[in-house]
Amino acid sequence: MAQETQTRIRALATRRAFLTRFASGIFASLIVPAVASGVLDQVEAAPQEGAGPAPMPELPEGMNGQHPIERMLQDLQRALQKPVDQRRWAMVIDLRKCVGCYACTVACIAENKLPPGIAYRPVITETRGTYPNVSRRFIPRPCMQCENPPCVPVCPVRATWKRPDGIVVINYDQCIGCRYCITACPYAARSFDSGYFYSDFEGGLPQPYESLPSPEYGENRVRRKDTSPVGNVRKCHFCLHRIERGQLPACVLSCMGRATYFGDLNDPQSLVSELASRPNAFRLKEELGTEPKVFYLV
Amino acid sequence: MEEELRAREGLYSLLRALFSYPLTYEVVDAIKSLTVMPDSPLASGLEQMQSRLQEPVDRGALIEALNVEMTRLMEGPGRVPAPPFASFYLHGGQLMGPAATAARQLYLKWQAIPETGWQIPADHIAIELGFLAYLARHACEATAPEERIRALQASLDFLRHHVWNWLPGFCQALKEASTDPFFTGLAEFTQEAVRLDLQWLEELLVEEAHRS
Amino acid sequence: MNRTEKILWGIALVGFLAGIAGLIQRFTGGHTVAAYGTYVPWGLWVAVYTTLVGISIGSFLIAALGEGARIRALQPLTRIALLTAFAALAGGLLAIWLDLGHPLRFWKLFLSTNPTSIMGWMAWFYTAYGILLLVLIYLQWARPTSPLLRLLFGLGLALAVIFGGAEGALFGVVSAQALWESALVPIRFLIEGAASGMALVLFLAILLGYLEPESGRFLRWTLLGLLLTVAVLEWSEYSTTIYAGIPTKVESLRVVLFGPFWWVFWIFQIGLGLVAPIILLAFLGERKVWLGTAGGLIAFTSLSAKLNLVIPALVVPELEGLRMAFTGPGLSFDYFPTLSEWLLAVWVVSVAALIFLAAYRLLPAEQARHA
Amino acid sequence: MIATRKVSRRDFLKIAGASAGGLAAMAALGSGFRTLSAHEAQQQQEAGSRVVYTACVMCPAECGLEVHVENGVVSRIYGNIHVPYNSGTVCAKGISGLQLVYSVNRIKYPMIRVGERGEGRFKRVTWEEALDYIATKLIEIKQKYGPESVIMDCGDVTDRDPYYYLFRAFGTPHTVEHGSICDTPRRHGPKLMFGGKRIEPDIMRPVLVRQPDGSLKNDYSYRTRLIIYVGWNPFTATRINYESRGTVEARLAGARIIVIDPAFSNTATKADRWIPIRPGTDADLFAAMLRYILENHRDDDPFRRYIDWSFKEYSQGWEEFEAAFRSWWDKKDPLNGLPYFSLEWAADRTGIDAATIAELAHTFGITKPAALVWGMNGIGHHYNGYVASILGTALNVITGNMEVPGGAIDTELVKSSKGGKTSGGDFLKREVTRIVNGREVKGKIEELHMDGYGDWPAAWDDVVGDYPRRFIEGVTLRYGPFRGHHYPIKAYFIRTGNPVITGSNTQKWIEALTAKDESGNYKVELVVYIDTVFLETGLYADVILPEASSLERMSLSDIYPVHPVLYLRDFVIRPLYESKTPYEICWALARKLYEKGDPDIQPKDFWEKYPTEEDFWNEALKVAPGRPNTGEPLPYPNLPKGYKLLGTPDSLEAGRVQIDDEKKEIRGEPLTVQWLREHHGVAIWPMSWKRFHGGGVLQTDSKKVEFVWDYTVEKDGKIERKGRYSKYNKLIEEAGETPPGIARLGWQKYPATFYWFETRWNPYTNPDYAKYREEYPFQVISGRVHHAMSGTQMVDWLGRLPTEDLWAPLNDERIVEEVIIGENGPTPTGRRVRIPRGTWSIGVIQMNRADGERLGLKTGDLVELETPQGFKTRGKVYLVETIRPGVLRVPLGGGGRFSPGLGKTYVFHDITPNHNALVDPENLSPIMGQPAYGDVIVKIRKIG
Repeated sequence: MAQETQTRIRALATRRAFLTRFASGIFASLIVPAVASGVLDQVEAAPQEGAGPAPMPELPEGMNGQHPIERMLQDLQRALQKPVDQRRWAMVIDLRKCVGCYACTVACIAENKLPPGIAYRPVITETRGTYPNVSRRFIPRPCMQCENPPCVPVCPVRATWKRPDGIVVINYDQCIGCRYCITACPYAARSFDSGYFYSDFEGGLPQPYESLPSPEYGENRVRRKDTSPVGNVRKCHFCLHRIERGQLPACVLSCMGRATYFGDLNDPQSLVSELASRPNAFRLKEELGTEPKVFYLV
Repeated sequence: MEEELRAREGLYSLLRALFSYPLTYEVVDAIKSLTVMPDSPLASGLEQMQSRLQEPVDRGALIEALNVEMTRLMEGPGRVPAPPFASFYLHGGQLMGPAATAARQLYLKWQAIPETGWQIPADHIAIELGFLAYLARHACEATAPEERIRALQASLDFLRHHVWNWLPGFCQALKEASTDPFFTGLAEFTQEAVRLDLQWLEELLVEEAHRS
Repeated sequence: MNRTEKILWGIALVGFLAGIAGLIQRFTGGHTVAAYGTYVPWGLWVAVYTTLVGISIGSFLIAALGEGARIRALQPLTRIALLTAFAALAGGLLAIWLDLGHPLRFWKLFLSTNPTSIMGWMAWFYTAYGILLLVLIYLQWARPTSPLLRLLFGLGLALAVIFGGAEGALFGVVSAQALWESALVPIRFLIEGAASGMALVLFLAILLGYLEPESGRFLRWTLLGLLLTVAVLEWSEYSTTIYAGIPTKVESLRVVLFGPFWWVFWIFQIGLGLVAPIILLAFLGERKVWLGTAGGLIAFTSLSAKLNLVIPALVVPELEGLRMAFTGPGLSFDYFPTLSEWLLAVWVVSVAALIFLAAYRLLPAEQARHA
Repeated sequence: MIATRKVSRRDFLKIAGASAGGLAAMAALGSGFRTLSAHEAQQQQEAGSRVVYTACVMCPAECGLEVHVENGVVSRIYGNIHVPYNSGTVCAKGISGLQLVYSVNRIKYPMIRVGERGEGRFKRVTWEEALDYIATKLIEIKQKYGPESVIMDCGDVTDRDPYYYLFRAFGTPHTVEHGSICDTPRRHGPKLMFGGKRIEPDIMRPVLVRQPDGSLKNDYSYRTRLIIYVGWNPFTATRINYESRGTVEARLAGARIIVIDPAFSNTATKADRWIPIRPGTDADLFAAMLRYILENHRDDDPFRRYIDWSFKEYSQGWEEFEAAFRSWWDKKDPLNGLPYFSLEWAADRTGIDAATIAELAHTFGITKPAALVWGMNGIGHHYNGYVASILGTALNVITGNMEVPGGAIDTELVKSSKGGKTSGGDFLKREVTRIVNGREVKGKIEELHMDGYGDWPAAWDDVVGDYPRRFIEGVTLRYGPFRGHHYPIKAYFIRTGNPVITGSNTQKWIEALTAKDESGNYKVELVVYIDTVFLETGLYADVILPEASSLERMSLSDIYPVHPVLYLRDFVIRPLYESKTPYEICWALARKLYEKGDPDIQPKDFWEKYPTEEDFWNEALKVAPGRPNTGEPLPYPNLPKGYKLLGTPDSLEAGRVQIDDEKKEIRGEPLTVQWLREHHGVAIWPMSWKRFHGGGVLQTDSKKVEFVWDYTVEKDGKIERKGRYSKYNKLIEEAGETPPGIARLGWQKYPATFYWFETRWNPYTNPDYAKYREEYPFQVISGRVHHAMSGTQMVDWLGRLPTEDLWAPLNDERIVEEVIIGENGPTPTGRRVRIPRGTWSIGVIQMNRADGERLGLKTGDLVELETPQGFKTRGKVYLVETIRPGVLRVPLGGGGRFSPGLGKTYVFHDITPNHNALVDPENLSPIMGQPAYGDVIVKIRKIG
């Protein structure tokens, strides 16, 4: 009997591995509705949130590697196989494709459960010329995740730092809310959470979607008055909680013009490496020496 | 047959109670009152438990001591030697993992909710065993044979695909972590009881499938 | 308690009580009661803090120069200067403490100081300076003859100069804000602080009626010198900036000079804070009443210079177009303090005044001249 | 039977060695579980986290969504990557759906009016009471006036089938949707010539294509070389989701993009060229292009070989069309004295110089594949948009761009079918009797239709813009068996629509809804408003019913992909408050009507036939995809060509089909809701091109592209009238009466081929209006604010974004008392909310900077616009370089919003412009009655 048990467990382990290949990622939770019918077979298949790279999500058949989302997901998988200090996350935004729809702005707000007054990724509209010779560009502005982030050294309490993979993060429990880093950022990419709620403008009662925990930094905080992140500085973190699970940042997924790309700059085969090295790539305020890891294509 | 079904319900109710903190006089008395044949696979475990309960100490002190040991083993604070949660064994040491979610979904599918609500993760050993008791009761009370089979089949699936994947690991951990005969006995008793039931259900349902 | 003192107590108490409303709002409404936010992260409270710290340094300089550098003309003012320095420091720290997003986490400044952050350093400077002030106050009153005094005053003088400059460096190193990023900012902070603190001590000494003519003369010319230096610094800063024409910096200056709050610059900072006192000091400074007026003007308008440094830099968008990109509370480049912010500022200043007045009551400021 | 038989295996007790009684007694210790009711269990289930594939309805683009639910709350909305239409993308508005679902301004309960219409005073009632009220009234109206006195208007969004089904069963032919107040003129060309509706560029990628080796692969290649968008702004009015990514990708792959629009739209930002045309002159431009192409085409010169004559293989009547077109060339325009359709003539009218027009025509003629695409804000909104859409369709056809890879596709013809019997079309065929002029007449229900047999026989989408007149005057049928029959309109059901703001002139609608008869009763006796959000029309309703939001209901989406794609709208969460799904509402009302003895509502048609919601939608899926197996590459090479395909993609692929040679049908396994759920919510059948050849997907009488619309053919020795207009012309000839719309043009009946008439309220092209040129110097056009269409402006996130110089944070500071939709309609809560200056986007009037400076205006100034008829509206001007001088652009439905259900948008209704306040209510375009929103001229006055 004992031996039989062992065999069974082993068999299940294999089966588990097999099933997990099909699960997870962005589309992972797909299987959850099925749990109700198939029940515990899926238990094993469900992804382990936050526990290392998740396998490739399920994608439509016949993509032939041509769908940029598919390619980026593969890039992400490869990067997640490496130790964290060998990854260098970067974003490329093709301004020729940005149609000015603000999907990224709102997708980010919804993903990170941002309160009124905070947008990690606003889209700047820049209009030039006089009638009839006019031009207009839309410039989404996430955090640049600078190689030399000016916001980091000024923090008096070491609440913000650059991770080995290049993402500048904030420890909400450490941040005292002095806002020095906001003044230090040349891109205005940091926001102060003053403590507003949608309910302040919408009927006075907490809105259901703002009572949900924010997935930021995998901490699942429920935002409440007077507790972090209220009173903290907040910023775009490339949806760190998503990329660590093998998912693309919210803005990349939603983008209507497919103008935003994400991946590992250290991987010469990645889509972002390819795009960022194009001659038409530039970065904002290069003269400041901040070395942003957000590249724009024109 | 009816008898057996009722016995299963009793068995799982007992097991549930044994893993529900704190232990009560009621459950202690229940263990004391239980008898099995000497050659039963359950005998060794039961004997150990009973031996501990027979110790000539004050009733209150005994139960106090058992609860202290149970706290150390399974309740905390901090890291405990034998975490009583399926996720811990199935999902690389984490708690509240996917198993908890899926277990919860399963209970709800059977329109069952733990009396403790969802405060305690749904993959706690006591809750899973309690659910088996719940299904056993369902099987007992079912008037339609198909319904009875459905409940038994669900018990079997739950045991085979889930509980049995982690329970031996847990019992092992419990056994290794304690010197108290009550808990080493409990570990043995539980593992054997569940194994027996799994075996019994398999045989029963295979036969049933064969017949129909 | 003389009449002047009673009036001062009255004003401070009224300010304190009125300001409590602001304090209550700050604690019930958090930061939603304030107009600062994401694009303009620092506002009135930060300006009040820098002003009060500047005043503290300035007043401390009187004591330190008098006792440490043995400038006899200043020695009669040592005690009042120390009390002023302490009260202003307390007020300044209170202002910045209430400005923090999480005031209760202030201890992290000490337990996890970031060595690369000037603000991290400042926390230690303040502590050292605050302790020094307390020790000096103790010694000054309890052991006025202690030989330690001179040593500590000397040390304090060095500390005050470094620390006054560092306060300015807090802004001067921020390359993202064109208006701040300048080598002149630390020096301006030091000089402006010296002027405002000395002026306040001068004003208080005259008001409380024990200014000695010798001290008055000394301070008159010192202040005049400092003000002229400020004028030169501001002129060189503004003229070179406008000539060089770095867009964001010029834009900030445009806001200062001709923006919606042009009057803060022209009337308060330049008119009442610089030109009027220079005239008074240069031509009418022999009479106590004008000397005191000049001191009062410099001290009380010192906030305008700080407001004109802190806010105009921030109201210029880092990236043009952000103004319209997304809107919401805190996402505005227009800043004007809310009533709550004003009330809290009044409360903080009143607390500083009350500390001063209480100390002044408990510890006699008159002292024997050195032999 | 385990319960009874004796078991032969070792029994449990024996192997356990325990005594039965002993163990059984342990049951007293309990399982620690309690049993929930099914309902409770369901609720608990939903409290978990999961992902549901569904379809959006924040706008009619209806993208496929992947919605995340946490603890029973919708937490995030992403695009469904399995739906090729949006391929995983989702717009700001789609994501904001979650704020709409949880909006405090949702209608939460059924309500019945207590004050006068328009006052907005209601009381909460139970569903029972509300349905009772409606059913009683409906039966009374039916008995008194006939069921044709009832209009069921399904408004602006989809999922209309249950309503159509119920009301058609009830017996009214008036089941309508928003089409005719949207853009019917622009659909007219494709409808006449293809039987389709909407020409779009072939830039939906990926498309699933059959490979030479027989496999199916997703194709990502963009073959388009040129797209000309005329008054079409897909980036903002994202009706066609894939045109956002498709346009920019095609451009990077080498396509030229030209945008012709008076305003520099978001789409224009990505164009190689922006041509700011004078509003209302698109037909003039197209005519000049066609003339240029016809005059300059040379078969033997590769640089001027514009026409691809192969179009003649699948078309008929080109010669007649061309002759009619050419017949205008020698005529002189009375306004400028130039020959019609010449370059100079067009230059004078359009404000585009002749060389540019010539270049445009040449470029379009020579560049292949190309697509000429026009949109709702331009051609759809002008009195003569029909002419433009016919010319545009002809241009696409003769240049050989229809149905070629990278060319133009009429998406209406190739998308999957859905609905089938669930639309209730069968009910319309029932025979009824009416007394007309004292004579008993028999006919079909559909022949009682107020448009088809009344004033607008060619209006295949019903004339909602003309309803206010009908509400007051009633309906007189002019054609068909019931000619002479007069009936009033007594009940108006409006569901997810807001005609008070979007259905022609606002004031006119209000008058019609509040008009009373001599005895002081409302002329329209019953107005029922069914929606999730509380919009202006709701203020005039007698009964308000809360409909489930798009995330709380089920139905199907198939919006304009270039090949058959169908996806499921599924339940994401349970309907909040007391709202019900359309199916639930209709079935409940049907039961009520049945209980009250309505003879037309029978259980066998309703709950007995479709007992669950899923049954109903499974019925609707039976006709999918319903398109022929045609084109190159053939979608299913192993199945007979030209036969109609039915069934799931996998069954067709695997050949699990029945082939019916008689009906020419291939029937695979029928598509079901369950199948869709198991396949990421979407069914995708393969793409092919050249689907016009040999009949293919064309739905004209001749199964060819038709350039003539009233012609005769001889069949079996009998002469038959064919062509889309012939049906109407027959009615006209039989009755001897011309419909008023075309009588206004001086026509007797519908022309058989190319026709031309001028737009109205345009002083630059119509001599009758030239006199207004000086006094009313501005033409007003509308713009679609994608973020904030009529029904979604209360959404916080969308109010914080600007759009296209039409929707900008120009609000002043206000402290307002909050109003929310409570049990008794809009209710002040007593809370005061501060809205700081510049933090909330409002509708503004886009104006050229030079115009503004000339008038001494600056951005933010409040102005009043006034038309020659005295219609007025006011708003803030926004001075920009991005619009043609002399043109003002105002968001449609973006201002003057007086329903408190719009939250912060409502607050600023006094400083935002309502475009429809300016629209001439009589200016309904002549053929289909579309309100001519784009033909408005004004003078401007500063008021603050």
